[in-house]
Parts: sequence; structure tokens; C-alpha cells
Amino acid sequence: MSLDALVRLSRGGLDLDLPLRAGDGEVVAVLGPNGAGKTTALHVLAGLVRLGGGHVRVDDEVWAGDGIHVDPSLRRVGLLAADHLLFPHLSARANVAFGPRSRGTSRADAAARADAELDALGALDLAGLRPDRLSHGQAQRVAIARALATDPRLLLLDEPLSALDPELRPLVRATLAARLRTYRGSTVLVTHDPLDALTLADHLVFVEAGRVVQEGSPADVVARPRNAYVAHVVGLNLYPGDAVGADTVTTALGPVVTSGHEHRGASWVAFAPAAVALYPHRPDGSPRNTWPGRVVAVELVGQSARVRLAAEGGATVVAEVTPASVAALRLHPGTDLWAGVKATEVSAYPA
Amino acid sequence: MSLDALVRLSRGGLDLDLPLRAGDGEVVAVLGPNGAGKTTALHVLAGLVRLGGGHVRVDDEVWAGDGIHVDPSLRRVGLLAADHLLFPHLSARANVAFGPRSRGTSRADAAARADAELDALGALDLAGLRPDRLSHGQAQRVAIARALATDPRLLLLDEPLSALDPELRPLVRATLAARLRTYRGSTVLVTHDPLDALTLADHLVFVEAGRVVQEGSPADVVARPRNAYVAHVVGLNLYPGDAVGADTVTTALGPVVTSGHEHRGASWVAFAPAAVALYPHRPDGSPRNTWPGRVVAVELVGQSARVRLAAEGGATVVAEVTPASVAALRLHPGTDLWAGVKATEVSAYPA
Amino acid sequence: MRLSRALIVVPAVLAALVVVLPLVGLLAGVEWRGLPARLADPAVRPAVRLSLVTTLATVVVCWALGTPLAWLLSRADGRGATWLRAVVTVPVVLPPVVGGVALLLAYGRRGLVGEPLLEVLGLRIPFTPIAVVLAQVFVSLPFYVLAVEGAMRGIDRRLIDVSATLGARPLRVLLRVALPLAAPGIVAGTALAWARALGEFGATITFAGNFAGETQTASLLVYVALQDDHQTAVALSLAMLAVAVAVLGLLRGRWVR
Amino acid sequence: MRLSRALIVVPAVLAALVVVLPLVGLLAGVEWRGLPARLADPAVRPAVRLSLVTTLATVVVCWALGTPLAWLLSRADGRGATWLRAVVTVPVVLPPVVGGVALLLAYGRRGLVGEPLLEVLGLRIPFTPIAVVLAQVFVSLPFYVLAVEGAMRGIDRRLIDVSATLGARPLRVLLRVALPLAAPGIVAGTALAWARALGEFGATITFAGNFAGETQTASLLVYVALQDDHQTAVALSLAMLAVAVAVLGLLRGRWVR
Amino acid sequence: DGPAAPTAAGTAGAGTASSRVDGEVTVLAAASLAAPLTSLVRAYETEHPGTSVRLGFGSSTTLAQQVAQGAPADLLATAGTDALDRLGDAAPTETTTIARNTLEIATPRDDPAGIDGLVDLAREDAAVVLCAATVPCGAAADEVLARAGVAAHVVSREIDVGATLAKVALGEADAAIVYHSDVVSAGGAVRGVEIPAEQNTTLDYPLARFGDDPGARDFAAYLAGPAGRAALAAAGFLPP
Ligand SMILES: Nc1ncnc2c1ncn2[C@@H]1O[C@H](COP(=O)(O)OP(=O)(O)OP(=O)(O)O)[C@@H](O)[C@H]1O
Ligand SMILES: Nc1ncnc2c1ncn2[C@@H]1O[C@H](COP(=O)(O)OP(=O)(O)OP(=O)(O)O)[C@@H](O)[C@H]1O
Ligand code: MOO
Ligand SMILES: [Mg+2]
Ligand SMILES: [Mg+2]
Repeated sequence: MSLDALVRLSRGGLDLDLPLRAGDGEVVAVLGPNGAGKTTALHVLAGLVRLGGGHVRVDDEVWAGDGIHVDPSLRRVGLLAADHLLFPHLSARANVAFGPRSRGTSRADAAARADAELDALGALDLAGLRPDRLSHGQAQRVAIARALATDPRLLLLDEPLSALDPELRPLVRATLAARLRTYRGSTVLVTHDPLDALTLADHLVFVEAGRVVQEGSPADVVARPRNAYVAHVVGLNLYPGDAVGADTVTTALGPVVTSGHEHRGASWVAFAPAAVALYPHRPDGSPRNTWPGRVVAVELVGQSARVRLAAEGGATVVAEVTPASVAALRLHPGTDLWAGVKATEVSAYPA
Repeated sequence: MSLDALVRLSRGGLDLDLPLRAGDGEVVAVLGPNGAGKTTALHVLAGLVRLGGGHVRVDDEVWAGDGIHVDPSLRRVGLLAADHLLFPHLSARANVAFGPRSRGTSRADAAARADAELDALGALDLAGLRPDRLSHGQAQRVAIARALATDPRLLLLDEPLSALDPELRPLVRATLAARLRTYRGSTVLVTHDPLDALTLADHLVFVEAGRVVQEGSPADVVARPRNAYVAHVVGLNLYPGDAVGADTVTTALGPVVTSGHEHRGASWVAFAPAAVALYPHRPDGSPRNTWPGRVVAVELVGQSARVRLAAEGGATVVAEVTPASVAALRLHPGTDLWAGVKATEVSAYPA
Repeated sequence: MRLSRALIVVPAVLAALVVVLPLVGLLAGVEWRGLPARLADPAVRPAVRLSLVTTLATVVVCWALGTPLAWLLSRADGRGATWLRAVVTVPVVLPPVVGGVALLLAYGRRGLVGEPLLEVLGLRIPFTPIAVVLAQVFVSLPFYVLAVEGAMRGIDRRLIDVSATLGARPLRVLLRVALPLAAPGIVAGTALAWARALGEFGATITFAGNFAGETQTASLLVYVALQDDHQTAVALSLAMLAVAVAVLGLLRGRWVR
Repeated sequence: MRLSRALIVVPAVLAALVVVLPLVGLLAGVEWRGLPARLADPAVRPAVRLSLVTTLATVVVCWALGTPLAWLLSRADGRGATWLRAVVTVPVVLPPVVGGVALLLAYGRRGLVGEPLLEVLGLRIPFTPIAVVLAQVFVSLPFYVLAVEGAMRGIDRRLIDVSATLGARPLRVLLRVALPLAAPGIVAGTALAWARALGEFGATITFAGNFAGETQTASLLVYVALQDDHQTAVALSLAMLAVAVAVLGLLRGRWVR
Repeated sequence: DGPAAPTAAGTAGAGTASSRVDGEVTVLAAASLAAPLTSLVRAYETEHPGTSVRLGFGSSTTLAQQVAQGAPADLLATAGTDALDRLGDAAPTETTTIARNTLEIATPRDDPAGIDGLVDLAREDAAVVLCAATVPCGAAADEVLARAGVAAHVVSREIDVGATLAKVALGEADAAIVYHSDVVSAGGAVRGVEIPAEQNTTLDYPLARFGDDPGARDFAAYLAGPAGRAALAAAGFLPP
């Protein structure tokens, strides 16, 4: 067990009591509404805020707890805040090289490492610029590179993609996903974006007012949201698979057609329950992914109904429909029907 | 014509040449990739950056151009930056009251106005807190209130909702929409979020590298994206209508079923082209909105195909499908078919 | 203690010692028994009172005049500002006695401004408490202005921009935004200016003279006493130091976290 | 000019006048014809050279010792820090002549440190150029430390936090992050400290003496000249001012935008 | 010029062997002696190549205190003998008087208040400055005024003669009581008004010698000799 923490802390109106665990190479996503204490918890892990109670242990080293408080500079964490917090007096390259230099890497090696990290995020052309010459999104990409350049044991990401423009976000998300795959430490990812959480994380922790309201694997949480917030946020069906062609990923559901993707091999396929249409008969038309299935459960969450289907291969598909549709299609456990998803609604990411 | 500006400026690698016009009560949305110069243009309008050439005129007053440069404090603009930029030494209430106080409002009236604005954004309970006690999202809501509290003639919004969590965003967007409806000045909204742009703006301007690449009404732009970036960003069908029931809005398309909404009366209805499924025959099943139509045009934009249909009422529906679907359905101008959209995919907002 | 920390702590301790050792020397040299008697000397009270009043006036003048100057300097980027800043620093360089001579040449009976002042208004500045304040302002203002300017330069410019778009006119931006954000610098600058005014000696004696009850500040009394009996001088210095440390300590404790 | 702006500009101009008028008086009082001859006096060169060397040494000591102290003070919040800060300000309050006496009591033949230094190492500090530097450091260090501390307090704490998580040990955080971000404050503090050292008179003459070529700085030479011929004193002061303004102007022009 | 050093010792005629080989003499002197001593030292050094005389100036009290703290002084010349009380355990080997000084009224060149004697100093329209009572010139001025029975209209008690004289030279004060030598060294900057001998007082300038350095002894003799006397007289000092 790489990260084993119990973050207890009272601060202003906030009363944190948050267990966080992550194995080697594992990514834990922490989700929750504004003010839930997510950022505060990350700062405790980084050592910037002192623990009120509980403990922080990484690889069986005690970083905090029982009167111990290891200095942030000795913890080997990488912290990426929502604000980029680049050093205003350093170029992008020098910002990224700062961490390696701090840990004793030679000037040349640190610069090379910086360039490599910037390149991976498509920001190499910015290397010579100072933060005040970068737009918000550019700056955030440099900050991501900086956090990754130190090979931290524990990577703390606080809404890393929130400032990126929608066209760039998938690219950076994919880069981050690829980077996290080879990364051997543990990652705690705070995010508001369910797609980030579901595609990057192995384990989700939902926090409200400092407490865990639900946690589990992505599939678990998606299948059984126990709370309106969670149901709202986690709006995806997610399947591991194998990207075999330019627009096909084979999964437990069978081949899933996407609108095109560039990677091959291990892949995630995701689509929103709301994108799943249900038909009493096999539909013809543009939904190119259609699967027969049997309704396992129908739940009303807020104003919509979530319908769980067992598809033929044993996989589960969740559809979100209006309560009126439930009535019109007479949905109840045991109903056989067809589920359809348009290829343009399917996201595929390298795993 | 309330705002009439031509923003010309060279700065670093950026070469801005941007005409911006907005009538009274009109909202112009500026969209574009990172580094396009959107923030810079807003700063020119606010008077924080000097014009290189061109002019800024508001209500026939010259604010800039021909050697004139009216001080920002005399321009009556409201600026809301992506970073909240709250005064760290003032409470949320005092931050919001700062503008009215600066314009001569009495202490009591300014505080009352501040509370009203905070309340409208659901942030009244934060009134007594300083920014360092607020989370990012909370701070951004206070900053919105601050920008609105001065009754500016020209409202400049730089990605106003980008820091809000997804659950709160619709609430704040609705508040902002309502506020902008009664607001009599002009608004320039910089955003990455097409939903913000399409639901809040009367006119869209797409900028790349300082130049306009496309502009027009939302319907225009959605129907005829002339550029991959635009096509990617504007992913919505948008119709004015009348919310007549808890889940129905009557539009030019006929009644559109939503997954439920709380407002009544004038309304926007929006759904993504990707959410539109096409069928050779009238489908049965969960898509509760189905319309017959005739294909008017099929264009390939990037990896997907955009199909424009003329629906019966004369309205246009845009569907985004894979090129493979185009082939399978033998789509070409003149084809008759059915378009279907699930109610859960439809967004309805007060107009 | 780890090396990296030691490399900061050790020089810091040395720095503190440079200042503290002589003070300890002073304390060690005091004849404590005679101290109360020495402080009871009739010349002491009026001098101390005058010092307190004039240094307070100096601080007020620094606030009123120095703050706007610091603000303008912090916002200006041109060459003019650079040279004005250098000129404002000049009184620091000038040996205080020469500063006093310069003040006489400006405000004295035959001075640039002094002569018209005397002839038109019948106002005579030298040898009055006003001269004491003027001398103190002359030597203290640079410290105040430079400290405050430094702090004001550190303010996030975007906050200043935002306050302008909210309709705040320049004076309001200064008072409601820049001042609170530069508060640590203002406290530091005030402390420096007040302390420098309290210790001021050369310019005061030259420009304002040394007349008990009128222009003889505590600092002048210390010097005069030093010529005669250095124990009295040391006793008075100690009293001044005690007051200064108390005032500075409390000031900081209150205004800065 | 609009009222709000005028309420800033007018006091700022007054502030500038307070400083500039006496300087103009000084310039107006100069007998320009005799100036070159006066500056050619054989005592002038060594005094000016000594001033330059010792003030430079003082600045280096301030950097080396004062910066770490300022950094620790800026990061500390406790009472200890508050009082240490007050104590560090004390030399500003002390009339410089008393400061000289205190230095003698600490480093003199019978002094706290001076006595052991002399007996064990045979090292005598007073009346040497080292004493000049020590006197200058004593009076200048507070200005440096307080100016730099103020600037360092203004740094966004989160940047410091981030540099720690990137593995930067305290010394590196100070050198690579805090120093550059506090650069304007450091330039201001250096300028203040250097200028104060250049003008230093009372502590130097008391502690280091006034030996031509050895401890007679330009400032002391001005004092001596003032005893009989104030034109020479004024001429030398002007030369010092010219150097100071040039150095400060260039320093600023280079280091601060 | 190095080899000339023994010659210098020979010229002085002081036969005592000395541990000193550098031929350096350190003299601390009251600031009012600065002008004559500087020119004397230059002449002496020309006459005695290889010998160098270091001069340090300051207020008499400060100098005495510095000697007490171990200042490396061979000779100390003060204004008045009071300062010698401050020498602590640094006892002089020998003390001689090298000069005397009397007081004089100094007024601005144009004498705006019309000062003709001590009595005019009591006038309300005459701004008078004196040295502080704690420094020798101030004590002496008080003595003179008391003897004349004049309550001067004093506006300031300056810290030293230099400051006192500056007030008059700049026209800020109408009159000051200073030393005759100060009026002389100020050149034409001030006008002197003599004080009658019966009301006046004189101040001795002692020269204290420490240790037994032959060079110092030689320079002391030079100061007390004809050359010294002439230079001091030219600067307005009276013979001892
Ligand atoms: N220094 C502080 N002292 C006291 N209370 C604080 C402090 N900093 C934050 N808080 C409070 O702690 C709560 C949690 O803040 P935090 O920044 O951890 O939230 P978050 O979950 O990261 O929110 P967001 O999604 O908006 O970033 C907030 O309600 C805030 O008021
Ligand atoms: N002060 C400056 N001097 C020179 N160049 C600048 C300056 N500020 C910004 N730029 C450059 O101008 C370009 C436009 O920046 P701007 O912040 O206006 O972009 P933006 O469209 O708002 O981007 P984003 O979506 O990331 O906020 C950037 O590429 C940046 O490098
Ligand atoms: O340096 Mo001074 O003249 O003792 O104040
Ligand atoms: Mg947060
Ligand atoms: Mg921007």
C-alpha cells in the first residue's frame, strides 16, 4: 500500500475526516462540491497544512501523524494546483526544470527533462516564455509539466485540466493518462470532471462537507450512485477494451464503434447513460452501436430514471431516460429491449 | 449601437485586429483557442490596455481611439476575470460593495446591494468571509456578484463560469441569463463553453490568432460552421420557444420534450447535433422527440459528418453522425428521414 | 539542524548579533544605581516630550506626503521616475550635518524660501520646533517612501486594474486597495521613519539649533551629555531605546500578524 | 487635472519639494569657481576611495547576513519575531554617536568581544577600516533587513509552498524563489543601506576615529572641512551626492523596470 | 626614500634607541586645530623624509575617550584640559601646552544686528548662538558673559565651535561667541568683534604624549618649536 492516509482537521467551517488510500501506480479521484475540503486534503498530504489528527504514510514511511511532520521538500510529492502558480520570474523551461534542479539533477539534464515534459504536453514552443506571456491555458500546461518532472512518489492533482480549452483538453487528458500509466507512485486527483475521474482513476472518493459520501471503483459508483450528487456527476458507462481499428474497440459488449480514434491497443470506452437510447425492437438508423439486453433495475434518481441492463456478454449498460419513457416502454426488471448509442457519443481513450 | 469597437494591437506574438459591436442589451460571445487574444481584447475595452489602432465607442462616447484614452474608472465597465481577483483584505460583502461605494452609493445602500447580488448567486452566506476563506468556486461567485453590482454599461466577462463545479454551473448560468435579460448595457462574454455562448449570447465571434474566423447569430454559426474549430465548439441545435409545461417547450419544431424544467414562458431549447439520431423510418423507443425531415446538406467536418435537415415546420435540425452512417443510410440532399432526440439530451433555459 | 537550514539560520544569527552585541555592551556599561537620578535631571523631561511630539508630527507628514509620492513612484516606469527616486534617496547619503546646512540654505533667514517667508509672512523657521520637524522629515522621508514604494510594487497589478474598472478613482484606489495591501510595507516604513527621526541629530542641531525646551530633542541632549558625562548620555539612550523597542514591538504586534 | 488625481499629485509634489528644495539651496550656495580646486585637495581622494570600499563591503555584509535574517523574520509570526524585529530597528533610533560608544563598549579594548579578541587573537578592531565597516553595518543593516522583509512578506505564499513540494530545500527556496520575487525590495534595501553607510558619520568618528587614509571617509572629511571652511564641505558633499545619484539611478535603471 | 629614516631620527637629535622602525607617528587633535596641523605635518614630512604622521580629528572629548578605549595615539592635542580627565588609565608620559586661544564675538559679514560688544548680545533683536555648556567653548562663553554681567539672547547652544560658527557664517544667527582662531580660519566669512581682555578668558591647548616613541617626541618638539608656533600663530592661536 503506497499511500495510506487519514486526514483529520478542523478549519473554519470545515471538518475534515477523510481516509485516503492508494496502491502503487493507483489513481484515486476525489470529487465533491465546492468547499468540500478537497484542496485542503491535498495540502495536508503535501505537508503544507498540518494534520489535526490521523496520519499520512507513504511506502511505510510516516510523513505525518503522532507529532511527526515531514517537511514538504522531503516528501517527494508533485502538486498541481488549480491556479497554475508558475514562478513569474522564470521561463516555462526553468519552471519545469526547477524540481529536478532542486533534487540535484544537473543543469543540462534538468533542461532536457523539462523540454521532454513540455513536449509531451505540446508546449515545447512555449519553453522560452515567462508566465506573464502565457495565456491561462498555456500556463496550466506548463504547470502540469512541472509537477510531472520531479517523478514524485505521490502526485497531487487539483483540477489539473479545468483551465484548458475544450479542444486541447482531450489531448492533455490522454497525455496525462499515458504518463500516469508509466508512473509508479500513487496519485490523488481532485476533479470536477467525471470524464477525468472515470478515465484516469482506479478508485473514486466522493466527499461532501469533509466526509466520504460514497467511494468505490468507477464501475461500482456508476452502477450504484447512492446520492444525487454522485448520480449527477458520474454520468458514464465505462468499459475496458482493445482498440483494433480506426473506429472500433472490442469490449465485453462486443465491438463498439467510435467516431474515430488514433490509438491502438488497450483502451477505455465511455459513453453517458443519457446517450443511451432504448428501443423495444432492434433499431435501424444512425445509432451504429446496438445491443440487446434485459433490464436488471430501474431507479429514479432526481428527475430522471436510470435503467440498468444486462447485455449479452454479461456487461452492464446504464441508460438514463425520462420517467415518462419508463412508462411508455413499460420498463421493469426482466424487460428485453435494445440499447443504442451513436458512434459520435462514444469516447475512447488509451488505457 | 451601444458598443462599437475595432481593437487593433500588436503585443508579443499576438496581432489583434478585432471588430466588436453590440447593441443595447445585446450579448456578444467571443470564442477561440488559448492565446487567441480574447482576454487582451477585453482589457482593451476596459481601458486597461491601450489601443494600438482602431477605436472603442460606447453610446456614441469615444472611450479610446484618435489619441483619446478614457480612464478605466470613468468607463463604467464591469470586468470579471477568469481568476476571481477578489480584494484579499475585504470580506465578500465589502468586495461586492466596493463598486457601488466607488460610484458614490452610501455605505448602507452599497451593503444592501451587495447582499442582494450575493443572494442572487446563492452566496449570501459567504458575505462575511474573506477571499482566503473561500474555495475557488465560492470566490468566483462573489466575483460575479461584484462585477454585476456596478450596473456597468459594458459588461466584460472572461470565462465567468469556468471555475464553478458542474452542479452549480447551471444555477449560476441561469442567474446570469436572467440578470443579463434585464441588463440594458452591452455584454462581451469570453468563454470556452459553447453552452454558455449559445444560451447567453445574441452574437458569436470566433477568434483565432487575433482575427475573426467566423461570426454570426448562434443559429447561423451552428448551421454553417466554416472551420473545424467552430464546428467542434458549437455542438448545439438551438430554438426559441415557449415552456408550456413541466417537460414541454413548444418551438418551431413542434413540442419538444425535455427531462423537466422549472421555468415557464419564453425559453431556449438546445441539444447537441451528436445527440440527434437519424432513422429511415419513424422509430419507436425511448427517443421521445422525433421529427420527419428532408436532408438539405451533408458536410464532412473533421472526422464527422454534419447533416442538415429541414423539418416540417421549416426549422433546421443539425445532426452529427459518422461518415459510415452517411454511407449506411445513403444520406444525400433530398433524402427523407426521421430525426430523434432523447428528452434527457435536451436542455431548456429561460430566454 | 540540516545544512540547508543552517546556511540560513547561521548568517541570520550573525546579523542579529551585529546589532545586539553593541546594545549588550551599552547595557553592560551602565551604572544601574545612578540611573534613576540621571533620568530625573530637569533637562530630560522636556527633551523627551519634544522628541515624542516632533517625531509624531514627522510620521504624520510622511504619511500625508510620502504615501502619495511612493504610490506614484511605484506606478511609474519612465526614466523620470528613476531619477526622482534617486533624488529622493539623497538625504540618506548626505551626512546629516550637511543636510542641516542645506536646510539652512533653503529655509534659513537668507535661504531660497526662507527669505521670502520671513519678509512676506514674518515667519522664521530655524531655531523653532517646526525646524526640528522639517529636519526630521528631511532625513526620514526617503526611508518611508522607499519602503512603501517597494511594498506597493509588490501588489498584484490586476487587483489595481479591477478596482479601476469598478469605478474607483485614483485616490480611492490608493486609499482602499493599495494602502491595505501595502500595509506591511507601510508599517515597516513608518517604523523606520519614526526611528530615524527619533535618532536624528546632525541635521537638527545644524538647522534647528539646540535650545532646551524648544529644539533640544532627546537625541541632542544625549550628545550634549556625552561631552560631559557619558553615564547620563547612556542612561538617556537606554530610556530612548526602551521606548523605541516598546513602540515598535507593539506597533508590529498590532498591525502585522 | 481631476480632483482625485490632484489629491495624490499635490502631496507627492510637496513631498518631493521637501527633499529637493534643500538640495537646490545647497547648489545655489556653491561658489562654482573654487570647486575644482577644493576637490583637488589631497585629502579628498583617499577619503572618497575609502568611502567607496567600505560602503561596498557594508553592502556585501548586508546581503550575506541581512537577507537570511529578513527571510526568517518574514516567515515567522510569533512574538519572538516581533521583538527581534524591534531590536533590529534599534540602531536607527540610537543617535549615531551613541551607537559608536556602544560599538566601542562591545569591540573596544575593554569590550565584551573586543577584549577576548585582542587577548586571544591579537586582533584590534577600533580605529581600523574594519571598524568603519562595522560602524556602517551597524547603522545600515536595519534599513536593509526591514526593506527586504517587507518585500518578502508580499510574496504569494503559495509559490513558496509549491517550491517546497518540488523538493527545494530552504536555502534554495530563498535563493531561487524568494530572492528574485523580492528583487525590488532588495534593490530598495540595498540602495538605502548603501546610502546610509555613505552618509554615516557619528558612529564612525566615535568608533573608528578619523584618520586620513585609514578611517577618514568622505563623510568625516566633510565634517572636518565644515569646521573652518564650509565651501569645501559643500563642494565635497556635492561630489558625494553626484556619485550617489548616479549610482542609485543606474542601479534602479538596470535592476528594476 | 626608505633609507632616509635613520637620518630623520638623527636630525631630531634624540639618541634613545627605539623599537620603532616605520617612523610613523599618530596624532589625535581637536577639530579646531585641523588647518594648522595639516599644513605643519606636510612641512614636517618634507623635512623628515621617511617619517609619516597620521592625523585624526574629532571633538576633544571624543578623542580622549577613544584614547581610553585603546586608540593608537602617540600624541593628543585637545582644546582645553578638561578632556584629559577622560583618559582613564591611559596616562600621558608628558603634557605640554602648545597654544592658547581667547574668545571673540563673530557676526555675519554684513553684521545685520549691529553688534559692537558683549552688551549688544542681550538685545532681543539679536539672535545669539553659543556652544553647549558641556563643551569647552560653551563653558568659556558662559564665563565671559557672567563676568560682563550680560544675559545674552541665546537661541541655541551648539554642539561644537564648527556648528556655532556655521550659524553665523550662513547669516542665521546675528552673533556667536567663538575662539579667535575660528574667526581667523573662517577667513572673510565672518566678522570678528574683540572682547576686552578684562572680560575675556583664555583656553590652554595641551599636547599629551603617550609612550616613548622617539618620532613622537621629535614631532612634539617640532610642534612646540618655532615652526609650530608660527603656524599656530598664523591660524589665530596665542602662544602658550
Ligand atoms: N485558511 C483557512 N482557514 C479557515 N478555513 C478555510 C481556510 N481555507 C479554506 N477554508 C475553508 O475550508 C473549506 C474547504 O476549502 P477547500 O479549498 O479545501 O475546498 P475545495 O473542496 O477544494 O473547493 P473547490 O472545489 O471550490 O476548490 C472552504 O469552505 C473554506 O471556507
Ligand atoms: N503583456 C504581454 N506582452 C506580450 N504578449 C502578451 C502579453 N500578455 C499576453 N500576451 C500574449 O498574447 C497572447 C494572447 O493572450 P490572451 O491572454 O489574450 O489569450 P486568451 O485568448 O485570453 O487565451 P486563454 O483562452 O488561454 O485565456 C498570448 O499568446 C500571450 O503570449
Ligand atoms: O550621523 Mo549623525 O550627524 O551623528 O546624525
Ligand atoms: Mg479546491
Ligand atoms: Mg484569457
